[in-house]
Amino acid sequence: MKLITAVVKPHRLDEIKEALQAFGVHGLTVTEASGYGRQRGHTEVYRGAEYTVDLVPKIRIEVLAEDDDAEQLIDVIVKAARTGKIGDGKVWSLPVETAVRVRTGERGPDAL
Amino acid sequence: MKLITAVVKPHRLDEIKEALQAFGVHGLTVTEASGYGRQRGHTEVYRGAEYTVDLVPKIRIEVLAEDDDAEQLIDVIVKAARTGKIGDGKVWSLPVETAVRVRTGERGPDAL
Amino acid sequence: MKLITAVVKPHRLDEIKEALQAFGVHGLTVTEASGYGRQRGHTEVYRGAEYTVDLVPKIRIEVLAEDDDAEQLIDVIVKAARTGKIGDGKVWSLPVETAVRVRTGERGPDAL
Amino acid sequence: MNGTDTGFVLISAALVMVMTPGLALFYGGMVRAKSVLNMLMMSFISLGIVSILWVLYGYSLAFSGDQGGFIGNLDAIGLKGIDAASTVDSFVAGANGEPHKIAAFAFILFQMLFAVITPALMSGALADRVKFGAWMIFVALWVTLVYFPVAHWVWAPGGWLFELGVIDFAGGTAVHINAGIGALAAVLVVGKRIGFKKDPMRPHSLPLVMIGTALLWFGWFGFNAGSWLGVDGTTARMAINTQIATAAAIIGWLIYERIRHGAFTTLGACSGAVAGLVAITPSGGHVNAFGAILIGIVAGAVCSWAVSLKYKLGYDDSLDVVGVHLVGGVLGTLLVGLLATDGIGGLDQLGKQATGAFSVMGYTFVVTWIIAFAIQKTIGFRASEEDEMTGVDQALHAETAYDFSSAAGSHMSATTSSVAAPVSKKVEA
Amino acid sequence: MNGTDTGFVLISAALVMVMTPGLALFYGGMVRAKSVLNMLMMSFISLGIVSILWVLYGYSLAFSGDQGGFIGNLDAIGLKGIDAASTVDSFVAGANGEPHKIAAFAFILFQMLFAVITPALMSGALADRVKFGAWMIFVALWVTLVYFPVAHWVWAPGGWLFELGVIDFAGGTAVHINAGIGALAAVLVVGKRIGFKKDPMRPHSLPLVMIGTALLWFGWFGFNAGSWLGVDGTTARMAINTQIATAAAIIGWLIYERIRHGAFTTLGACSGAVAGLVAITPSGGHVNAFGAILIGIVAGAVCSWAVSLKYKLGYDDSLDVVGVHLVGGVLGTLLVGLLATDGIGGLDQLGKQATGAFSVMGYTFVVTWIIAFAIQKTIGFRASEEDEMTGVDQALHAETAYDFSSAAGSHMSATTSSVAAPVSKKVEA
Amino acid sequence: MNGTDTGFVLISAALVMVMTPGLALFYGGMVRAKSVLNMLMMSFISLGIVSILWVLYGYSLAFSGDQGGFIGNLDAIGLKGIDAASTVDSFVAGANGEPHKIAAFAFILFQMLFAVITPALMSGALADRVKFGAWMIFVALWVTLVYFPVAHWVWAPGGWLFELGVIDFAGGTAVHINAGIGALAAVLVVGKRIGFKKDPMRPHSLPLVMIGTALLWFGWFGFNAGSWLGVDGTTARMAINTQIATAAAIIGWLIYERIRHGAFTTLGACSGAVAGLVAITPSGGHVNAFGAILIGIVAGAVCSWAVSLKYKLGYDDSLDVVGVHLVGGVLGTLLVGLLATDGIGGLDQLGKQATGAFSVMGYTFVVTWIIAFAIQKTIGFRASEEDEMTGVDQALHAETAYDFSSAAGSHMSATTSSVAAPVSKKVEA
Ligand SMILES: Nc1ncnc2c1ncn2[C@@H]1O[C@H](COP(=O)(O)OP(=O)(O)O)[C@@H](O)[C@H]1O
Ligand SMILES: Nc1ncnc2c1ncn2[C@@H]1O[C@H](COP(=O)(O)OP(=O)(O)O)[C@@H](O)[C@H]1O
Ligand SMILES: Nc1ncnc2c1ncn2[C@@H]1O[C@H](COP(=O)(O)OP(=O)(O)O)[C@@H](O)[C@H]1O
Repeated sequence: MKLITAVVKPHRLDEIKEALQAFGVHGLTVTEASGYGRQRGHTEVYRGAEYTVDLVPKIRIEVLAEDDDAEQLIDVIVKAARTGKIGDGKVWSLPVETAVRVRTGERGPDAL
Repeated sequence: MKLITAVVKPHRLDEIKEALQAFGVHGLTVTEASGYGRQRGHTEVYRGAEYTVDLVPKIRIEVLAEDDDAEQLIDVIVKAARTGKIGDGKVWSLPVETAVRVRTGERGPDAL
Repeated sequence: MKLITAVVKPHRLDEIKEALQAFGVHGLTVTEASGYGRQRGHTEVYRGAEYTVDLVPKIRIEVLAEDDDAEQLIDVIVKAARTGKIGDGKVWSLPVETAVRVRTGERGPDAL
Repeated sequence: MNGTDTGFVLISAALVMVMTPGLALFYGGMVRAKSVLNMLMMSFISLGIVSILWVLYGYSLAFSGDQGGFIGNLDAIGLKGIDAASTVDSFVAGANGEPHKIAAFAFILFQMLFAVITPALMSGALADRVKFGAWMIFVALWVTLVYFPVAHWVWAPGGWLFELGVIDFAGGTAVHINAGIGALAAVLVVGKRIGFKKDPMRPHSLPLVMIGTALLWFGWFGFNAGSWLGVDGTTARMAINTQIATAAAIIGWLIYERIRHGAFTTLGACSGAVAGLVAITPSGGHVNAFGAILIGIVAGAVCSWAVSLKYKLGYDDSLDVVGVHLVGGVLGTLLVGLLATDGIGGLDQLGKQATGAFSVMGYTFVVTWIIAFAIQKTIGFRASEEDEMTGVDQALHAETAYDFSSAAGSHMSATTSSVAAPVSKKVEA
Repeated sequence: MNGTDTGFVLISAALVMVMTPGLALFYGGMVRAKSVLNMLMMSFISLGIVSILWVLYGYSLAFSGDQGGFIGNLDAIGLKGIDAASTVDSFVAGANGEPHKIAAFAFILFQMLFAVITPALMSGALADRVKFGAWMIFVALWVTLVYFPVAHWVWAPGGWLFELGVIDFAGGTAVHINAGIGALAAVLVVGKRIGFKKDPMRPHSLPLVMIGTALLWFGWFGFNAGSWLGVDGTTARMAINTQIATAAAIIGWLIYERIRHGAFTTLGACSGAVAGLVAITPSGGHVNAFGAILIGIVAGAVCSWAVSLKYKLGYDDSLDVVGVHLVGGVLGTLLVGLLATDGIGGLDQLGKQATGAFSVMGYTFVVTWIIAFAIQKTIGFRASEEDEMTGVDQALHAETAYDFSSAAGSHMSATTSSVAAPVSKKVEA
Repeated sequence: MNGTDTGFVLISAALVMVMTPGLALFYGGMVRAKSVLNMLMMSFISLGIVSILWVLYGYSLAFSGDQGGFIGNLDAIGLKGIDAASTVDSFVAGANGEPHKIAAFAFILFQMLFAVITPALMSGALADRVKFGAWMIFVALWVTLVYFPVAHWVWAPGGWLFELGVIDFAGGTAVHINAGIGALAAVLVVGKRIGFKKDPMRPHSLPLVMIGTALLWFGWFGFNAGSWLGVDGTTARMAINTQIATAAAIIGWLIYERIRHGAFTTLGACSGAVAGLVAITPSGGHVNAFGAILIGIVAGAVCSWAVSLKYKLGYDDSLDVVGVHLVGGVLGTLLVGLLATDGIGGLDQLGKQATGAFSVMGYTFVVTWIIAFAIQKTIGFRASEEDEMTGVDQALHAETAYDFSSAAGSHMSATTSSVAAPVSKKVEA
């Protein structure tokens, strides 16, 4: 199995979720994150003190996928997340050794 | 070494921590997360506008473990996290290449 | 490629970012986390009820790196994160199978 | 000069002052975290702009003399000729039947704060999406061309609605109908938020909404009871009816909501309170306890229904200024025509009330639309799509409302460079 | 009718009004983020329900006539026979010794708000775990069967404690002891929160607690000083003693806490303030500055100790209504018996005070227990275990208190479907 | 005793009371999330400490008699000899030219709250880094050695600045200049926050700042208008000028900020409001509307500039007590010298005003520096580096301001053990 992680723009979450649904993936885990990269941050001013904020809000999505689906899933996510502007983010996949569904103890593909 | 990640119901954190302690694991890292899956979300109403919220609060626990302990640890976590109801979550493990304790620079099992 | 994850003290973020910049890495992803380990927590009191809080605020940094840079990068991060006191945290690396830049679809090292 | 009445009006003025920040918080809690500061500022800035314009010429246009029933004159421009010894008449009369006198400054201050809150009320309709500079200009034009005349019509001797005998105890027509219809016109010009009816736009902090509600309700006692410009039994009646109608409207809103949507919500309770306060504003001095209960229940239930209209009709009145202030204001203004005691109420009075309500609606809609359109076509009213997506707080005000990042350190990289060059002027407000 | 006194009571009423939302915020800050809205609503709804019941029959039962010292009559039902010209006596007397007259509506409004806040005070004891519909019924029954009679006993001419000569300047017995003991009875019926004494239940927002404290303290000047129903030197004495005792109670609480638990806490300072306000409520009109300091210090320190009793004795009075309002109320009520100046204080008066305190405790405990038990056995008082675990905000009110999700977009998938079918009626409040 | 004037002062006192928690919230919103509670407490505790000291000896030292123009006597220690029938003179005069009498307790309470807020104002300068126990001692010493004498100088008959004819209607010199310069002295002793000019220290909650601003502004009507100790046309003038200048200062601050930094900020609007309130405090009773506008605009713009000075000059006045209260206070105090109407204003008066401002600055700077230095050298004023890094809330108050952790459960492992041993005394406040 693979763990696909995507760090993307927050407002793309809905599109990604729908695209995954359409593909047949019905579970994912989301965390709030901040990213640093090419996309520039912004400046804030408080009583004349100017702050450069260079972290940009992102969300981080994790999806466990069967080996065979992984590549296609990555494409699905990339497509759904894309706006074409700098800061669209990254998607990467890691090899998973074991995956278990807590409720039943099922392992491997059955755990999804 | 392995990295065991568990995405589980928030109120199971204490049980999991105690179970890990009992097993002899004394460190872990926690992040707040939201999950999407079989467990249904809920509906909210604001001035007559109804929102379906389908993300459910979860916590995400990471534990670095020695290779030999990994399988057992997974079982320990799964047992402690289980409530038997839909939405109990997933546990998975990944192969780790290097692990370092920042304070000392120790690597591998000594880093834990 | 590798995914390097560092769980460190929050106020070291700036140093780490600068050290990575100096090394030539221009992107990273940050999440807020809480850690449990040797570092002791603290006690709070609310109307005579005393709470032991044993999770400590941490940040979790992820950096995708080319295979050849990985070891050196780990050292750079460890150095920048170190205060020498208990609770400095851990750094680990995982093998990455694929990495994609969402905006362009570039894969592998080009995705960074 | 009557000290008691002057003192009461001064304290009432302080209470009315706190309504505008209260409104800011009420609205601020309802928007998303990315535009709360802009929302706060849209209300709050009215305290800055309108107070000054009121002193410069607003008071004079509204209350000094009369020209054709439509507007005052310029004799009191810059408060010319008014000093600490000047007085105006209270509605309270002495034993001899003569009206009590109160300090003119107290009256001017009290009325100033009515002028302040009225445009602030409109701001909720435009949440999340207008340029702040344009909003400031809008406020200045709107009070000048809309509020000052309408206040004259309704409250100044000589004003045509005043002379007609329209009852508007504390501002149902001049304040709430006026703001509600103005909001509708502005919304039609400015257009919908990106994602309206599609994206979730739930309130980011209901406790903040509750804080705002508390300050509004509290201040409203000054708004309503203070409008009698002194203390007698009518003042007390207005005060108790304010409480009764507000309570009833909470109940009315919640019952409707429970039946229609299945839950008693906090936002509903707060909204109901405001709807009740709006509806009792024109009417509370002239109805008995049952009248107040009726007005409250009706206002609560009807406004609870009315806030959903925007989804059906497709105008994006973001925080329901139309649904609450226009609808509630009209209800209160018409109902007092029917329910007024002391032999005033009846179909005849109802006709007058309707005349007042609809003429203000007509005038204000047209003039507001023109103002908003003119701004839109010249400097632009609406923020850029990118700024709206990012959030107007960051884009226009160069601020973030909250930073709860972990106690032990910020996750932000920032450099304080106050002595360095100002930020790029791209920040456009 | 005396304008000064009427005006003072009206403004005091506005101040007392703001105490109930203030209390809502004070309590709301103390619960976990998953039940803050429910907590706000439990207090706030009292403004809706009790204001109406007061007008319908509460005022009449409490203050119109007397039947056997126990309850009033129904002559003033629906405020029958009362109009803007009606008056009641102030405690302030004119030069001729005659009491000043104030507008009856002012008095009725002022007293209405006392009736409103008393059940709201109890809500803190039941945080996180009761059905909202059941709570509304509880409030309605409780004010009818408990508050209206007890208010009659203590404050109405003819009421048996009034005639006995019990001192209860502004409501130590009728409000605080009453609410405190009622809370205890209700808690014993409803039971403990899941996880009591085991799970962490720390306040989710202490700044919110501070906001609530500010509004409570502010409003309490109206509550205490306004109870004299007019302005003279006694009013001023009550006001200054209110400040003195509150200050002293902050110090008392903090010192106890520092010694016992090692830190000066913010929650302690706020709690101490409330304890002082409670204790000075019955007593502040009759003690001198040293008396006020003493009452404050004692109330602060003793309540600081008393809030831990629930862990020892095992009743889950979630936000310490017993520890603060019952204990503080009893302390103030008894201490004024000893410390009252002007020759009133002494063992004899102490006996009367104790009679008042304990008879109310007995009556209210029993009746409240019966009401709560009846509700529990019929429609059910307690929320389901699942709803309590999920959080009553989401489960009962279909809302979430906060959404701070990243400025640039929501992490929620939601569809606005206000024109669609109402949500499933499974949402049970 | 005049009921109207006494009532007005009592209500004004309640308004002034709420300013201190308002200030706490205003400051609390501006600090980082790890020290908000400490900030709240530093202001709030002044209500506890100073109220008591005022009753014990502060009032007597400030207002009872005079010794050499410098200080009062001890005749009224513990409010000896004062009862509900005692009176003091209002500035309001009856038809016969005799001053009205108000209840002495009302005056003492009103002035008490001035003494309370003045040290609280200083706390913002020391945010994030002082020991709470040391701060409490500092407050007690500072009011005793600085505030009580200076209040005597300015406001008590016999006080040397009073006799000189310095105009300080409501406390520009005694309150704002005094607190501002005291803050500067304290800051110079205590030193900079770790990370000053390097780390981001942005406000953690601007809505909280807005709530604080609302309460401050509201309460300031009591502060300013109440200072006339009764109601007449001058009271009304003070009230309206308070509003006008505050409005103008918002505009002034925002314009400066827009030009210099490119954005209209919320923090700027709130800060401007406070700057305007500060500047109109000494002056508002003696200027006309244009004077008020001028004072406001100037105060807004100049303070907006002045808050950046600390970065240039290198003193860490964390929340700009110097930039707002000292600068604003001096501006108002001097400008009224020039702009006062009724033939008072002019170069001569300007000289008196300058004498008042600079003598207080000199005295207070020196005495405050000595107090702070003495504390620093004995028990230590500054928190440990570790506590400052961790956050003083957790380290000194054993609390966390917020816990928004996911509704469905806490992420904290905690054990409630209130019946167990107290926490280790390492928690040092
Ligand atoms: N080397 C990296 N490791 C981990 N995350 C990265 C890395 N580089 C970028 N990211 C993440 O991707 C986001 C987008 O990157 P950025 O360089 O701004 O734009 P783009 O990917 O479009 O070139 C960043 O905000 C960050 O969260
Ligand atoms: N494919 C997946 N990849 C990553 N996380 C998942 C996946 N499926 C489910 N999850 C996580 O597991 C949680 C529980 O899943 P759910 O399907 O609701 O119940 P269960 O695991 O009991 O069948 C989800 O909320 C989500 O956080
Ligand atoms: N086995 C582990 N797996 C994952 N994270 C861990 C593990 N042990 C420690 N950590 C993380 O590292 C942080 C520091 O660990 P700690 O034991 O307190 O200090 P140190 O690493 O200096 O010995 C913890 O707060 C936690 O976030």
